[in-house]
Amino acid sequence: MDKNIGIYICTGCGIGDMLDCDPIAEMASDEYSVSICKNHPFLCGAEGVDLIKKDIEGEGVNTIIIAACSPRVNYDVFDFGQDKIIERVNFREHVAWSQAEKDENTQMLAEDYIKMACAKIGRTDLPEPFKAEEEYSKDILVVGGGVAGMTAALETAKAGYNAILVEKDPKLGGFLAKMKKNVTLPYKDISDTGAEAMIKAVSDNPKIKVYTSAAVEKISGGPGIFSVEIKANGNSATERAGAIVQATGWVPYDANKLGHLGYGKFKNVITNVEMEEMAAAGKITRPSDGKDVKNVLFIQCAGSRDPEHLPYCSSSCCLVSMKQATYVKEQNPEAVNYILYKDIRTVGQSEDFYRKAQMDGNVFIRGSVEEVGESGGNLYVSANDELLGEKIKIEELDLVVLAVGMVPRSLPAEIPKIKAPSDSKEADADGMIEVKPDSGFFATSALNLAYRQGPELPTLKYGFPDSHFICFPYETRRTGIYSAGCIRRPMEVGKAKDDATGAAMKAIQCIEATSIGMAVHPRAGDISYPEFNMSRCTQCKRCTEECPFGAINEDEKGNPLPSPTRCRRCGTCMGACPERIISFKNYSVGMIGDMLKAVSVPEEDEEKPRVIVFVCENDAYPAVDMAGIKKMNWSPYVRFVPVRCLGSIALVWVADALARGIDGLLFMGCRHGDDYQCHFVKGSELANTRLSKVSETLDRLSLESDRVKFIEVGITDCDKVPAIISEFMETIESVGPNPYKGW
Amino acid sequence: MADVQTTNQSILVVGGGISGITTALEAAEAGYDVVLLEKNPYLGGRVTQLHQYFPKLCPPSCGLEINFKRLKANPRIRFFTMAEVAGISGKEGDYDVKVKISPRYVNEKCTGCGKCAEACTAEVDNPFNYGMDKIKAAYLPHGFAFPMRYVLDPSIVGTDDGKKCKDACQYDAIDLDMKETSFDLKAGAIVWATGWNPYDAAKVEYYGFGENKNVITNVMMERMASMNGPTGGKIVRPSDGKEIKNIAFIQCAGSRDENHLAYCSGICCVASLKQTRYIREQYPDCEVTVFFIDIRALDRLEDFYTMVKEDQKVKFIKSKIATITEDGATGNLVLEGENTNTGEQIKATFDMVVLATGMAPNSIKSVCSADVSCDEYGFIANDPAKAGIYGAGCARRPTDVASSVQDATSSALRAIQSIARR
Amino acid sequence: MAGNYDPSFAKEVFDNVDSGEEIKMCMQCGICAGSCPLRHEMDYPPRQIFTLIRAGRRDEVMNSKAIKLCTSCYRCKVRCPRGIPVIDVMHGLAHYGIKKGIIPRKGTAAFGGEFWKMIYNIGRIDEKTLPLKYNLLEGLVPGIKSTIEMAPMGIQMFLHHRMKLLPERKIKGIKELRKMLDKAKEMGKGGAN
Amino acid sequence: MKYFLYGGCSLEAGGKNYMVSLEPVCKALGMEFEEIEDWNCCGASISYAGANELSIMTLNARNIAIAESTGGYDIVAPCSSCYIQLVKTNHELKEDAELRNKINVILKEGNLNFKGSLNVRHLMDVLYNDGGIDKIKSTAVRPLKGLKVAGYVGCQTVRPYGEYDSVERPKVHDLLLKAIGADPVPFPKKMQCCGSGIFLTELDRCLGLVKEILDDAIANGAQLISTVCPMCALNLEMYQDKVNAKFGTNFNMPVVYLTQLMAVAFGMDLKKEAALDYCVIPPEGIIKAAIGG
Repeated sequence: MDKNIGIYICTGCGIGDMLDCDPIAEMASDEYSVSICKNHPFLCGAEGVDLIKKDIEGEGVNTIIIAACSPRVNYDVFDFGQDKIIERVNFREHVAWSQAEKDENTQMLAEDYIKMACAKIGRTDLPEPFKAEEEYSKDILVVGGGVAGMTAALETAKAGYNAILVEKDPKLGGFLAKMKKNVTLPYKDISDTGAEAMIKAVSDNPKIKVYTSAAVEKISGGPGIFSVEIKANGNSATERAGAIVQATGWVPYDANKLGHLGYGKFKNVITNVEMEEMAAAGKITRPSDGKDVKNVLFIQCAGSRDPEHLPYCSSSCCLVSMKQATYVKEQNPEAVNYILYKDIRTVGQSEDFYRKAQMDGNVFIRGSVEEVGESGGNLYVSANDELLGEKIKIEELDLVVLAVGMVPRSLPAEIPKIKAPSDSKEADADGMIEVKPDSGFFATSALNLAYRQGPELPTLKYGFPDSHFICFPYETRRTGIYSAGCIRRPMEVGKAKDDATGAAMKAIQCIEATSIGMAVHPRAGDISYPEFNMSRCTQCKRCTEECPFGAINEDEKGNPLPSPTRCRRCGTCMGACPERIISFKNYSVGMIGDMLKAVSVPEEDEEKPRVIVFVCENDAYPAVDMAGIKKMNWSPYVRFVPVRCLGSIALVWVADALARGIDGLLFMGCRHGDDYQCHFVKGSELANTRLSKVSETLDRLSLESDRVKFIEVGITDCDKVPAIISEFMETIESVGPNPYKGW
Repeated sequence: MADVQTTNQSILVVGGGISGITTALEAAEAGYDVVLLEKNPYLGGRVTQLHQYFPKLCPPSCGLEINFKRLKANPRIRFFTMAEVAGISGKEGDYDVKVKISPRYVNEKCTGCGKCAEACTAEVDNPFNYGMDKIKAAYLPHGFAFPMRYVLDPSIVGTDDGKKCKDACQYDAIDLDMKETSFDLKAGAIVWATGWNPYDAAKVEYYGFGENKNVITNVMMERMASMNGPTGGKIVRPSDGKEIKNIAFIQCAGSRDENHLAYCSGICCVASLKQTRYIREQYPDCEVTVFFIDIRALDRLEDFYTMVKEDQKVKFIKSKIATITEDGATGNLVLEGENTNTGEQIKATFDMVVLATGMAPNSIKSVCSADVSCDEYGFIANDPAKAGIYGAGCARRPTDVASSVQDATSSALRAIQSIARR
Repeated sequence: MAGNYDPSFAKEVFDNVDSGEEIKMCMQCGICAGSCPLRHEMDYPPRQIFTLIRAGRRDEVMNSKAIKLCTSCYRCKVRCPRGIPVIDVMHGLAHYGIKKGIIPRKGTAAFGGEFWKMIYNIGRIDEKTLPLKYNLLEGLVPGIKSTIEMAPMGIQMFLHHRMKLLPERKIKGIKELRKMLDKAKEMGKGGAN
Repeated sequence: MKYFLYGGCSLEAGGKNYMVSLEPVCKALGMEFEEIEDWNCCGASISYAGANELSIMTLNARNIAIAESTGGYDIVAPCSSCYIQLVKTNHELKEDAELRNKINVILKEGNLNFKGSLNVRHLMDVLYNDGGIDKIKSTAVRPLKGLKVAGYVGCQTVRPYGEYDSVERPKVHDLLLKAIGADPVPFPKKMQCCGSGIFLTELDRCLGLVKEILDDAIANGAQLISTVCPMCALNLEMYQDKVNAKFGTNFNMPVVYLTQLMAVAFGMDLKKEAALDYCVIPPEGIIKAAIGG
């Protein structure tokens, strides 16, 4: 598009008191041939906006630089339509409110920001949404036909979309169908599971296609264009889907590992799952002799909350045992149930069910098991009764039920190994290394994705493919694939249903966004996407390795095969590529490079150092804004450059900037490590890794490594921002001016 | 306000906290029109007042920033602050809703420049900090407030201060004649995401909240730990600003108690565990004691509990404390109760006590004449037989942020289904 | 040595002790003991009494000091988060213990017994003769000794018009009242015996 | 306003000064009392040693049923021990139909029936809510200016339902004291139990409770203690000698009924109506100083 640039400077909110606008206009006209440069005392007011609109209509302005407040505000006021390029220059928070005085340095700062904006728009094109060649599918593939999977399919259908349900067993229903009763809101009593009705609703629903005795053999493609190969009852089928819900559920923790609790040793020691199945089948009896049960003891946290077994809490076992105690009492009102627990965890309204279980006369004992044994054909349990403060023994037990926890079905029995990288220190004798849970190669076969980064969803610590984010529980590392129910996190039936409904929502949303070329969370609505100039590709594979979302496959030769519908637009690939072949229409290595070149670098004797601060636009940028709002001051020698994610920074920027005489570069990114906050998973970590390798470049240029620094800045660290800058400026002062100035 | 064009294809989301925002965004990003109402002058709700989330100890504003960005980018959502529902009638697919807007006394011309606050001399209790400090009567509710627009406290309207504010504004943004207004809208489905209020700690009278100065609540602790809180993030004793050497947390201060909230509020255990981290980070020598009935750290949150337990300075005692007595001279607090593990009577002195007060829902019943069921506690029951109005987040059950967002996402689909059915 | 759990005592308590079944609801928070004015005097805090009942420790419970020490201040009852009328349970246990002859008729048990007898006999309490009767229960000699110890107080009360000169007379409806009380005894939990 | 008065056994004897003073005070506030005909003892806190719950309830149900059969007024109990027994019975019988049926089977033996038509109220409730602070203020022609009083509420006075005041932090007693010009001192132990019905039989243990209460009153500068319960009055006043003997203390703190102070403030006769001479530890000197007599 032919760019007709207009620059509009707001002099309100104190900007006019700090800057002279005329020289800025002159500079823009001289250096960037911008003919329209106007200022207004209240640009966001109706009159100010009109001024711009008139130029759009009258002068054909289509590329608008607004030098006013932060782009985080007045986003609606300065929206002039999708067909305009809008660049916001933050004169208020980053200049007027955060500079100590109106002087030459402040003026130069403002001028640099205008120059950088001009350079930026010079490299900006209006993005056009991606459109796949194939027709988009709006159907949803649901893997797993238990309560979560059936719910996902039904809710999808209710919203008017088609679902394809794949269940490994011959019959739908999963654990729900094996249950006798359920406990759920309002938690006053046990209730029917509703499994049969649900199975029927699924089977009868014309919008749901069910495959039983089936497995997903292979999934290729991406959101909107998934191709799914299903093997059902020995036959193969191929389906197309737009998004996927993985609801493959859980398996009970292997009670054979709980020999110390008598499992496998005594027939009358059973798991809660076995208890449920027995109850559902009819009568609860002693497995040893089929006799009636009168005294039952439930051992809570059998394996759960135990570092030797499952360190986590399985969430639902307290309620399950209380429910099963109800079965026992219903069968024989004189029966006695003992519940041996660590903590009773009936959160929310489910506390009511705990009350009911108490009312029923079940005996709750807080403590730990010492021994499970047999005497005279009956079981006994010795325990440490915490509240009695004594060792106790409960005899004449007919049944001991182990409340075993939930293990994600896709947890591998043994941690898989892959070939270790050559520089790995953890490799075994065969050069192999254990796969980390957050790798797509960790979990066992459920989706069989034909993805370069592994066939399954990456998982968290214990093998649950859950979100790492508190605010975004449906955040996924594989675009368009959402996990739901107990595969995600141990949860009770009611919550699994809610969770599956939410997953269906996200799947539908992904389909709708993809079909119009929009990104999903966190850059929801973004229509730009990375384009690859393949002719210059060196098959280094960095982009395919580093993409946090597994969006790029590669061919046998190592050429990247991008799947734009899987892409989340973070730009990590762009930062990874040493050949600069990946760029967005409105975000590229060249664009930022030009911005850096636009910064004026005064001569050494002027003693005006120049520092570039790259800031993550989600966290560090608002923190800087906040510091401005609080009227905190910082050096006039720094220039902020917002980036989509620090994962998108290219090392060439460092080299280029230093070569031009920029004295230092500071990178403000999100916290990384186990509790990472980067919304693109690894961006900030990758940036840090890349920067650690920058010393070579610095050495080559004979520059001090102190000139480049990475620092973690959270969104609430606004109070720290000025100090971080001052400290860095002191460092720069101590290492002295960049010797390349003026070259 | 008259330009609110809605149809029975619109989704109304009541409550602009994390749940409401999520519902609105999820529905809008799938292509549906949403109206979002928030009674505060800003969006974000209760989570904006939290210092950090458990278990990651990350700031809520990080996720809110993304959500606000999504909201700014989405023309399908219209939101109103200082807005409350005054009445709901109708049925699924066809609701009539009356919305009441309280006067902000600041119009859309506000640039957030802050000149009014500079001019204003009157101060009011800062609601954002639960009254722990004062704020100018012309104020930005908090640093991250979205929308970034000032508010005038009604107490200065008609006073000199009100006039000073008006005169100080260069943008004609102060409108002292603003009145409460109302408008009607239509909706095909309603998601009630009005969240919760902290249970009034003063009602648990034997803890002397309000009289014993160094007894605070868990929500107040969040403000204290927060950089934009009343103490700039430094946790100190309210009575004398002194540093803390020995602090107690009392769990279930109102929750799991038939005299107060019979249900478990679900989050307070892990919230207190989290707050022990705040304390221990600021005070390497501070002793912390957590008095509890059961520690309820579900699923992977157990890891967080395990981590806190490893801290030798944090003690856990199974006891519901019976009495707090203030020592008038020192402001120290004497706690009495039974250590139920040992049977010993506890009499221990602390310099500060945090009450883990629970969540009381903001119920829909008072404003809704349409058919909707609530449980005995006021939480929306989401009765499948009464589709059309759905509770989301803590309006439905007391729960943490991740579960609220999960629930809010499912509510978005339920609302969409209500529209799809019509 | 591990003590054995025995549910039979709990059942006995549920079936025979007034408010006894309410202890099922206890979640062992301990606020009852923390609230009790005589907490330092009790051998077992109330919630521990409940634990002992659940464990089947009949002797420990029925012989405990705790169940005889209630001052009836109701603080445990108003505070119990599970709505257990702790005071009523403690009273019920004491009553049951006395009825079963486990708790000797000494001290409070004896005093209360005399108190009730007087109500049954005349329908009211005569403050002047009640302590006398109670003291005499301990035997003639210690009884007289206790009475003499109490005498200065009695004299003071008398001098300040706070003692009725004449003995309290039976209420008019005493016959009907007795019939009612007989019936109540029979219909009460665990029956008359 | 007319009420049933249930004075109970103590108000005829040990708590006589309560009865003597409350009658003229209530009359001055426009209240009229009718005694429940042929009432019986409430059972107090201690009967459990001799009888089961149902029997004790029967005692109270009989009194309420008699009142119901003779009039439709609220039952006022000045004695906290009587109050709690009556209010508990009334409440539980109203709530629990099964229990009500049971009781009515029992009451039938005396041709009585419990309907649940009346309210049971403590005298303090009636003074505060029906008499009213304003009326009391205006009647208090001889305010007890500056008299530092520890307003002892005692435990049973407001429990178990807290129908007119908080069960933990009651205020009504202090408000009434203020209304008659007195200066209620802060008194954290105002709710601590005095030992009540087991005082006599657990003397050694209960003397400690009384000592704590007296200590607290003195530490807060009280000149005398005001009570609304004959059991509290008895335990706090009559056992000071024994406390002194046991703990080597020197307590000589007058204990009066609130209604005695009110009678004084209402300008009534210090002996005949305020019954100050009924007190064993004489309060006259302190009270006279306050009213300037």
